[in-house]
Amino acid sequence: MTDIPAGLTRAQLHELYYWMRLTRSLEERLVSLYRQSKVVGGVFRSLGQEAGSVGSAFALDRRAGDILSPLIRNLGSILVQGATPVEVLRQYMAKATGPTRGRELNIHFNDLNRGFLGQVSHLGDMVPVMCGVTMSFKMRREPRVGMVYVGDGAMSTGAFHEGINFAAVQRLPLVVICENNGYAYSTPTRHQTAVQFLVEKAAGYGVAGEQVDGNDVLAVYECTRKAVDRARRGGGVTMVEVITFRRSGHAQHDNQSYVPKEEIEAWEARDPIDRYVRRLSEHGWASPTELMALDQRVGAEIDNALMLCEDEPAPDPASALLGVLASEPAAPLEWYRRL
Amino acid sequence: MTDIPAGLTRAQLHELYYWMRLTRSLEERLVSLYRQSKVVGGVFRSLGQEAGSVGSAFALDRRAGDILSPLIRNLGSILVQGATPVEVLRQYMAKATGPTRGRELNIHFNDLNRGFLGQVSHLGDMVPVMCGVTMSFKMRREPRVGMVYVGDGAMSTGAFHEGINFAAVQRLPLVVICENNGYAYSTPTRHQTAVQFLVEKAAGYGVAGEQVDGNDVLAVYECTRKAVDRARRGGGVTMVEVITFRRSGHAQHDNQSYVPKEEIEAWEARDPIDRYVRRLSEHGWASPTELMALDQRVGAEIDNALMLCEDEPAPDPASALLGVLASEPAAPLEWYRRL
Amino acid sequence: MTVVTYLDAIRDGLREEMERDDRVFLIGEDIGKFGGAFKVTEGFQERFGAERVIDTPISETAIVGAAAGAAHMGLRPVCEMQFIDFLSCAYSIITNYVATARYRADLKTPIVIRGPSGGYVRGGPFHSQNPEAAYLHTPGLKIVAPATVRDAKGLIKSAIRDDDPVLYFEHKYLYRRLKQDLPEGEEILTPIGLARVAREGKDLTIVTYSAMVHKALEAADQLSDDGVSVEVLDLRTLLPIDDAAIMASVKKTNRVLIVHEDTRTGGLAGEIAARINEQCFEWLDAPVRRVCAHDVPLPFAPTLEDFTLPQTDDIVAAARWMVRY
Amino acid sequence: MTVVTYLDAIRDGLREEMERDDRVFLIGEDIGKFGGAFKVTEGFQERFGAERVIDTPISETAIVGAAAGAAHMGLRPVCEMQFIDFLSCAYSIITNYVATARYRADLKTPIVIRGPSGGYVRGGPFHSQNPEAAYLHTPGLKIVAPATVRDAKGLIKSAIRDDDPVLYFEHKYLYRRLKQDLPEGEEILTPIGLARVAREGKDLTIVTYSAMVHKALEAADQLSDDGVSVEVLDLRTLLPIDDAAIMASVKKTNRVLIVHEDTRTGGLAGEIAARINEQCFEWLDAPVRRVCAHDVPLPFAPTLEDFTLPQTDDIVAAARWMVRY
Ligand SMILES: Cc1ncc(C[n+]2csc(CCOP(=O)(O)OP(=O)(O)O)c2C)c(N)n1
Ligand SMILES: Cc1ncc(C[n+]2csc(CCOP(=O)(O)OP(=O)(O)O)c2C)c(N)n1
Ligand SMILES: [Mg+2]
Ligand SMILES: [Mg+2]
Repeated sequence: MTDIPAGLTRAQLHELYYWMRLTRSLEERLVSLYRQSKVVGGVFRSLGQEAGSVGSAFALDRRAGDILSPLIRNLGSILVQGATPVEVLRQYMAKATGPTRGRELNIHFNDLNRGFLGQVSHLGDMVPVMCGVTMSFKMRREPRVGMVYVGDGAMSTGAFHEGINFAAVQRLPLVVICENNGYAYSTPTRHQTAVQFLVEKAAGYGVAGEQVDGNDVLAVYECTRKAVDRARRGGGVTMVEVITFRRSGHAQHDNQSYVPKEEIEAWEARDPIDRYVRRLSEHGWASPTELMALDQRVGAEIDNALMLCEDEPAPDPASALLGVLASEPAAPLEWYRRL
Repeated sequence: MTDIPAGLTRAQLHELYYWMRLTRSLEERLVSLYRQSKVVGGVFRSLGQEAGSVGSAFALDRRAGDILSPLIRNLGSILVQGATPVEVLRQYMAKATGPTRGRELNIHFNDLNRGFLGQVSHLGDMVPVMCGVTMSFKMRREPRVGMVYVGDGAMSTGAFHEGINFAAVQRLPLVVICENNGYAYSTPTRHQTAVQFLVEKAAGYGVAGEQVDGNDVLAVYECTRKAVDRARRGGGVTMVEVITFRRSGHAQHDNQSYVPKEEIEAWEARDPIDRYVRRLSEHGWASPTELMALDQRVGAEIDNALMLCEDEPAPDPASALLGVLASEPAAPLEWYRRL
Repeated sequence: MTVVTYLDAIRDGLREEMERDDRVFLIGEDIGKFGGAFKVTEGFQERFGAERVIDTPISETAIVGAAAGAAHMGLRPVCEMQFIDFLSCAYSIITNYVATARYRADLKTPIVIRGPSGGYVRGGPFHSQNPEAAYLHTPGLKIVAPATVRDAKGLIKSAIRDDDPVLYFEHKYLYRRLKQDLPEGEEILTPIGLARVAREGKDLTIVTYSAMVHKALEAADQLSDDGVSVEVLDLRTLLPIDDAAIMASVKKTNRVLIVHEDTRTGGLAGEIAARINEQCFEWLDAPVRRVCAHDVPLPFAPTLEDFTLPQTDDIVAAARWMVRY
Repeated sequence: MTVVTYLDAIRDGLREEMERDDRVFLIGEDIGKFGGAFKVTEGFQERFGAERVIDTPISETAIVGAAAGAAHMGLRPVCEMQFIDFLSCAYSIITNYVATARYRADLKTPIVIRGPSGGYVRGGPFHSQNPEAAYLHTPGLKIVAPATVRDAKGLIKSAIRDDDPVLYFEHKYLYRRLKQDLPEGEEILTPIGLARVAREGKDLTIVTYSAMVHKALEAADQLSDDGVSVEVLDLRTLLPIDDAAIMASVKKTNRVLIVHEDTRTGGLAGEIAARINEQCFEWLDAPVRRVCAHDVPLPFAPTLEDFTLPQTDDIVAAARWMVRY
């Protein structure tokens, strides 16, 4: 049995496996709920990208109060930060009991205490917002780090540019995870930017840049961990390019006919979970029984979560009026509903 | 008499001098009109930056139909493109006869036939707009080039980012002149970006980058000319960083107390016109009499322009209603004016 | 005659104009090979080439700015917003640059910006917006919002031919649900600036537009059963507002209900109510009232969305109140 | 008592709140060493340090987004727009992120965004804007616009203490022209949401705000000479609108003129007119009318600007028409 890299313990290696497996299985369950039309709206997969989400989030220190802001494909990241399967199921099924009480979709929810700040749909906006979050760390001399995810597509937005430039000038403790998964909806990365690799953009902002194999969870962890430590030390912003591939479509409705079959197959062969399992076994870091136990735990947790919430009620219609302003209990009920 | 660089003729060398002198003298005249409060609004100087504007614009081919979009300090650029002193005076004095009939300020005016497209105040917006202008060149297979000016400050805007990235992906025939004049209003460049030089941003967009001494008009011409030729050849976007200094304040009202005296003095010693005069004389490219003749021509042209327009009327008030929409002759006169 | 959907009509209108006028081109995200998120431009890139059907990075400001620049040079760009909710990312360049270009600088800027708007589709707060109110306030823009298959085609064609910048808000709920027979080969051009009487009536006028026209017509049917005769005015163009058509109907029915899907405060209905009050004060037998969405961001859950947005029953109840007044 | 200008009052309000509450910080362009384009924050960076008076790159979206993130963490940011015209560059993040944060995600976002708005200063189309109408339509925001020195101070202090995002639109024409004695040491807190009767009257109510309050008062003086008694209501808060105060005055005078500097179509006056019509229809002896700027981008030349913007004589003429009606 060879040494474990990146200063991780055996337990932590198992944890990484657990988070990736939980991410994939939970998404698979969401797809079947979607097919039974129990999900409201679409389902967005991170199939093949689980290592990028899990490995990067795992590099944060939750006890220190680090905070991340995910994108649609970072379910794994918020799970690592403490979001629970039942919360995710409730969001997708728009339950009254969900973290946003049915007001927002999928993983658009947050808990700053656990350390995740859900995004809005408008791509790029979370980069400036995470500037503010990390600015508060800096002002209060707290050794906390922020992390924000952007895709190859989101990096084309003005909001991304203004945010990362501001963070660079202020030397904020922010790690920017750039997920290069080959496509933005149907748009290949070469139509999104004239550079070959997203990491080439780092120098233009005067920030550190790293690139990593996004389908190797240990490599992602190790690389991101360096960036997190740099940020915590006051070393400022790092842009981490995670090279991976979006193996499922943009969302379940999208058969991604625009993606060459071979490309998908080539990346199937590099599946991050399969690779990690092989590595764990080869090095004797996890036994088949240990892995099976983890798989069972994942399955059980999802079953229980679904059992808990599947029949929960939809939000009370009139609750739609609550909480627009802090200073007013509710928005006025329209006159025509009072007739 | 030594060889003339950059394949220029003696006449062209004199032209370059003429444009720089015209720019400076016209601005000086504007300042005195401002002091007599004959100018409406502020006066923005390009003192010490004339070489950047004139040298870069001179690299365009007006016969080919090249078009540039200036910023507030690029009076020299639009003069080279054919804007006339009387138009500029009329704009600053808000005359009915001005190119915008008193609707817009200073050099916010345009003539696409002569090849300049005036900007709006919102920094960055002209980069996307010039993408469209140059896209039309490309679609029509016209060998025309576009040029857009941005300052060290304007490069922080989302509009700049979206525009140059789009131009890079489309390989548009666009030259982006980045004027690094040390300040954006009171903000030094180091508070605007974490890179030392603006040209470092070029690689992040996958475009060519050049840097040039902005107070050497021949160097600016030569460097920009390369970029223009590249664009015309289909070689795509070039970012040209012009290193210069804003020696006058942001506008006449600004005494720029925030700028160290020594810095200003150091740059006075590098005045682009003085340097060019020395160079012309040393190499025998222009005789004192020739230069004096050019000075006199400039003075006379400005005197005549001012004589022509100084007493011209202000716009007819009701003309404010005209031309909001193509489909309607005029906006409706408010009812209270009909009482 | 062939049965076409609201979405087909937009597609056909775009295609006809691109065939008619080679200055017309399309620009937006994923509109090329993919044909757009809703497949409005499916097959266009094969048909017209990649230079007339341009895929862009995720950069709404660049899309609109580039369209404006190309329009200055004589081209006729049509921008697609993948969802109209992302139009907000181009708010500054639209209101400051595009809308003012003609006025301040005599620049021709004949661009069209179109995209899917509206709710009732479980899209949540950022895929259901009705953005008209944010642009209503900007001199120099035109805004259209088709309610019918015929106008979906007629307005996109007229918008492309119009010399002013036009925001074309199509309603995604109607895309495939609304079908109509359209005569083949007929050139359909809906005039911009003119409303349409969708139903004649004498007791009450409902002024509305886009998807709400259909709810208003449903309501009118129900009301006719209890003998209330409702006139439904489909604005079609939201800016400039067709005051003449509105006032003509007001003078006929003396009672007005304004209905829109957008939230109440600061919405289009307020402007129309003010104009009616100014121009038809003496003709009003009852206060002008509004049926709009509740003043909240549009929530995601079906129960919440259905509660927040106006429904046919709401229009019926409000109309009954109006005629009883 | 000391004589302070409208601008001093904003500065004093900011300073008092920064002294009172160390969670309050300022962020904007050139506000540090330089003290801002209009010197509102002059001396603040020396006094409070560079971490509480933060100079930013030219990035309005980053300014607002960073403020929102810091506010989520318990801080109280005040953003300065160098000119309010550049607020449009942050339109998307304000309306989509900031305004909805509490509703969709229970996020506390107590930020203030302030800056110089308004015309009559020869600023041209991009340094004279009145942006309130573009935000009026957004549930989750509050908007205030002080007309007096006292409220300039009282509203900035209340805005900073408010738990909702507040847009604070100060009028640059008033900065140094408007002076008033303010008692030293008095804690001035103008309640957000409440209008103010600036002048009592019985024949006609003028509903207005910001710089136009002063033109309305001038008009009221002139009108009193021919025996017309005008009540002037200074809204102070534009969102939420103080319906109670408006309707109380309408029921008293039965005639309403709404005056704002902003252009007419889609402006705030339309919303108010609609509300009066809905809530006070029976009390109206004349149609509610509006005095607003002409529907054009604000031109630069003095002759054009003065023609485009409402003047005191216009209010007088309109008021005479109203009382004669
Ligand atoms: C400003 C903006 N424009 C358009 C969209 C529509 N949209 C949603 S996801 C997406 C593609 C995002 O691609 P990328 O950033 O690479 O993330 P990925 O889906 O690959 O994880 C687009 C265009 C949006 N959400 N925001
Ligand atoms: C989007 C936007 N924000 C703020 C301003 C206000 N403003 C006008 S000029 C200026 C400084 C510009 O600096 P730079 O781009 O370096 O050009 P320079 O004045 O140095 O030539 C600022 C902040 C603006 N015009 N546009
Ligand atoms: Mg991607
Ligand atoms: Mg500069």
